Amino acid sequence: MESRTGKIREIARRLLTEEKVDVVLGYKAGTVPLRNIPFFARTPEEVESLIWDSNGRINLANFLPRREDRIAVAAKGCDVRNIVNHIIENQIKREQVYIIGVPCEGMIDPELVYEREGRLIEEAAEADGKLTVRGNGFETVLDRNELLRQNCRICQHRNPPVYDELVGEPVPEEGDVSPLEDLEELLAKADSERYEYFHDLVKTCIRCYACRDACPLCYCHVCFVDEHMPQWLGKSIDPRDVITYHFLRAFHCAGRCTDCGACESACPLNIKVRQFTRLLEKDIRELYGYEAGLSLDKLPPLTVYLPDDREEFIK
Amino acid sequence: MNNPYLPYPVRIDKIVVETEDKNLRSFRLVFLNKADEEAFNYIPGQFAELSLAGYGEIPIGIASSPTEEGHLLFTVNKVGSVSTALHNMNEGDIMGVRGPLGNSYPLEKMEGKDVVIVAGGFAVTTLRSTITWILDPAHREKYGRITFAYGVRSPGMFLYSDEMKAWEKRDDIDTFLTIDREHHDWNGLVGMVPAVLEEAAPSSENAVALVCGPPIMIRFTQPVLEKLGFGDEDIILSLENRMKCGIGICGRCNVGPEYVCKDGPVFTKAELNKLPREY
Amino acid sequence: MAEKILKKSGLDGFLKSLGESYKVFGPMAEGREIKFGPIEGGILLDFQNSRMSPKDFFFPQSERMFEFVTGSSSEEANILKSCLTEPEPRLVYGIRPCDAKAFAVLDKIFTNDQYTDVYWTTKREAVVLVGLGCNSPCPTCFCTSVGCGPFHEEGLDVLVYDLGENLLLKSLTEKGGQILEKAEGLEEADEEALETAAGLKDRAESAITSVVETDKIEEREVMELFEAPHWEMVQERCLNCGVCTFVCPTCHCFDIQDEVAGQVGDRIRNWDTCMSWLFTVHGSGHNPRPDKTSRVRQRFMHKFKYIPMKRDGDIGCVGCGRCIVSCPVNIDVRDVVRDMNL
Amino acid sequence: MTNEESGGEFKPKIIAFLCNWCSYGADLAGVSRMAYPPNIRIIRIPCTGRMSPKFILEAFRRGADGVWVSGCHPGDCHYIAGNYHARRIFTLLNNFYNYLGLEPGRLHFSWISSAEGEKFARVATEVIEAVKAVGPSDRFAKDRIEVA
Repeated sequence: MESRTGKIREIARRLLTEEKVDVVLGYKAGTVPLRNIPFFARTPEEVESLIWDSNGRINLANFLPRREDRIAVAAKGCDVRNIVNHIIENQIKREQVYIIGVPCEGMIDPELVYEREGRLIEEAAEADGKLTVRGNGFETVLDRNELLRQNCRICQHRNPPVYDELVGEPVPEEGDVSPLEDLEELLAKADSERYEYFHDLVKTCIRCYACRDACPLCYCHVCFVDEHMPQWLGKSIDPRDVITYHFLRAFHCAGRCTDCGACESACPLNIKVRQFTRLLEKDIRELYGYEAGLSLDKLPPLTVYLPDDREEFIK
Repeated sequence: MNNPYLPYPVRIDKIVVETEDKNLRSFRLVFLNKADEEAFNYIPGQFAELSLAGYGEIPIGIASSPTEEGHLLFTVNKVGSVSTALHNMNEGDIMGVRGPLGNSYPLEKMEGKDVVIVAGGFAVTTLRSTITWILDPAHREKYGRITFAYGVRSPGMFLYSDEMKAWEKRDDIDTFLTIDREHHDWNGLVGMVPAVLEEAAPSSENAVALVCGPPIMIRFTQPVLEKLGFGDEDIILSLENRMKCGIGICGRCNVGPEYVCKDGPVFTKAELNKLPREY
Repeated sequence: MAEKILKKSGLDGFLKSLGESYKVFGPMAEGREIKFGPIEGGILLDFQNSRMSPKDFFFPQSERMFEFVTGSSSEEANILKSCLTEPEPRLVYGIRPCDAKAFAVLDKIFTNDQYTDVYWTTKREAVVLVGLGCNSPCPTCFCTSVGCGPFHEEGLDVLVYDLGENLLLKSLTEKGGQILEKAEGLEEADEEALETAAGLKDRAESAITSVVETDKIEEREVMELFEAPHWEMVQERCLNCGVCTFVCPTCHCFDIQDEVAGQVGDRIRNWDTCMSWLFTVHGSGHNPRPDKTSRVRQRFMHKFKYIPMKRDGDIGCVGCGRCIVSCPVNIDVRDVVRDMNL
Repeated sequence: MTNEESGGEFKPKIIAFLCNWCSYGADLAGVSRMAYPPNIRIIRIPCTGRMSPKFILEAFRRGADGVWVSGCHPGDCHYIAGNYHARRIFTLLNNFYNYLGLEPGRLHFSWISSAEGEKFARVATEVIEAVKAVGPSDRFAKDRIEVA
């Protein structure tokens, strides 16, 4: 981690000094434990604030659409996949963005840390795969690999698929994880149980739309939730409107989602909103053999078709 | 306890299609309950929330004058979902009115002064209210010269055209009606409101100017008023912003610390100079 | 003002006896969340701040304001009927002083010189708030900087000091006094208990190490603050997600929506957020707050400049730190205020 | 009160989104005197490629017991490829609805050209029977708002 920080700074400094880019986007240490800040470094002095640790949960690709400047991004595997998405979807030009690819070993889920400790953590420090957390009168050392977000645990693209420069050596990909882990069990249930499951899943939703706003895919000028003629859904916390929102949000991401987990990490109520998008991506993989953002040359599955696509459900 | 969100029920008494593009309609509303009518005490410059059950509310300036008893008049442009629904209503239908809301034109402070009234497009509504109020025999002598400049795109776009014609003929108000471009149906003034105003050159001595119109007109009218010698204290503008509650609570219409719905919509230019341009 | 001692072991009984006159609510664990719910099982005696503020007691996220029937079938069609009901008397135990102060701030907002928001006030007036002082504040707390504190009394009827074995109950209003008077099993607090309580308060206050200053914000003109360059830095990473506004105990902006199902319709008010593009957009498409900068600025200006200007200098923030904890990109209100006060 | 509770026969509400260039014209049931039950309300669309998942969701939200989308056979699209694109969206949507717990039998898709009046009548009957078998819909329907 420390060495990655050093290398990112070195690259950032060089890019800014040589005026290759106007700004370098990375992370800076946050003001609360286990959270860091998306940071835009514009001067060599500001570069000194850039860090790389296990708290880069916000997907930095989110900050790219509608930019005019030349930007370098210190991007982990999923961030790069979303940058690729943006390039394919014409949200940013390839030559406008300099990808500092960072092989990623997964990001920590603070909720897991809180679950373990059950008390307020006032400080956290990371070194050599260990996370030391301190609070009022206690100090615990935890194994960071046991604290990873679920999407990081099942991630199969830790290394950036596209980059201009790679920070350090690639990390080994997880070979034997099933991205469907828990989903198969869910899908084996009766439809009424699945219906209950998804309603329960979002019953604490407050419709803040942080999942949408943290998502790099959600860059529409006017989101369907804000449309009013016609208005597709009510604005209250009526469960039917809540599920409609999650349904359509996920569907808009179909074939584009990289399972970066930014939506879940941004949720103030820790709702597992990825359960919706994962199901769609499962189908996309199985039906169309596509995983988003792996190549600049492959078009997303919902923009193309094959004459003999499956259609056994169509009469 | 009085519920400030509860609209008074009213009946649509009369609907007039005002303009040739049919996008502006005037609605004459009559209260269902006499007590509500008595409670609805308004002053020109104020607005009300028009409430359509099932669609919502829209804040609209009151175009009638308190001197015209027995009804309220609102002229509504068809823009969003509520105004569209309103345009689809018929005479005799029931709807709601909540208000009066906001401050008003400073009619008392204006007493003893000349009044210059500058209007563009359909923003003339609350100014119609003001002029009607001032021209009322009970009030007319409290004010000096009245100059009224009103511009629209084309002759068919004037609101209240019968009244406008009547005002043109009166000698207690100097009326300048203008259209943007030459038109075969028009032999009056042609030109933008600021230019017409400059030409008319009303005196700024002991005078106030009420200005209401699209932002572009307001922008170009201000230098003309300045040139004529109007101070920022004497230029009075009416703002509009998206609103919901109308009573200074819901938080969306504020311009700096001032709520357009409650502290406004009428502000002097001097007041606005100190506020962000979030309108 | 009365100061009484209640044995901690007697708290359940005390609350149960209050249950005869009030529906009693208290802090409870619901998974990872802390929620104020009707007391049935055990309540939490010690807890950190809840993730969501308890403002929904008086200002539910979605609230039915009116109902109506549509069509032209009856005389009553399309005429709105208020859904305001006589609220049941409620008592909330364990409200934190910052949240109570937030209610006091909102009291001044939901009631202005001309209008009273009856949906807020009727519920608010029917509640007795028994607050629990904070012996160990969170690192994100900065209440002492914004006219509040871990044992702040504003907005509460009774303030409870957790002395360990015992609780010290201090009545702050007439309503609070009556409750302590009627309750059985309370003893008069002695000098020692009062001293311990004062010590707890001092210790808690000095444990709050985040300090922000707001004096210069007060002095400065609106436009000077509005045009300050630091907003650019804040907006750059802001997602405009509005989580801050949803968890905030003083954020109160709302939207009003009509919904119709068949022949029945409702006028609903929902929490809204100034971070949303839709919040201010005009029917014409013009938006007076068209970008992230203007929206994120609005939230801080509203709390730290506009509200104080309009409400006797009271800051519209109580320093609970919820937005700091929940912001996905760690926009720390303390840093923003420091920049405003530079 | 649902129809079932009232003792009457359940008459499902079915919304059919039919492509203007084929299935809409195939509805010759009246002309050719073929009978199918009158439970289907037709919405004409310019192409199945225009179908948004929002439309289908909206139909269910407004209380449709079933939804049927029908367009031109692959290869016959008036706009060359609208139905090819639609097919992928329908595949995902059909599955996704299923995953989220919509009962099987409520959502139907078909390709029917304007010459296939008979197929139209047959599929219409199939759809109605399938929806009838599932019963009145309540899972995604929104009636009066549920709030405080």
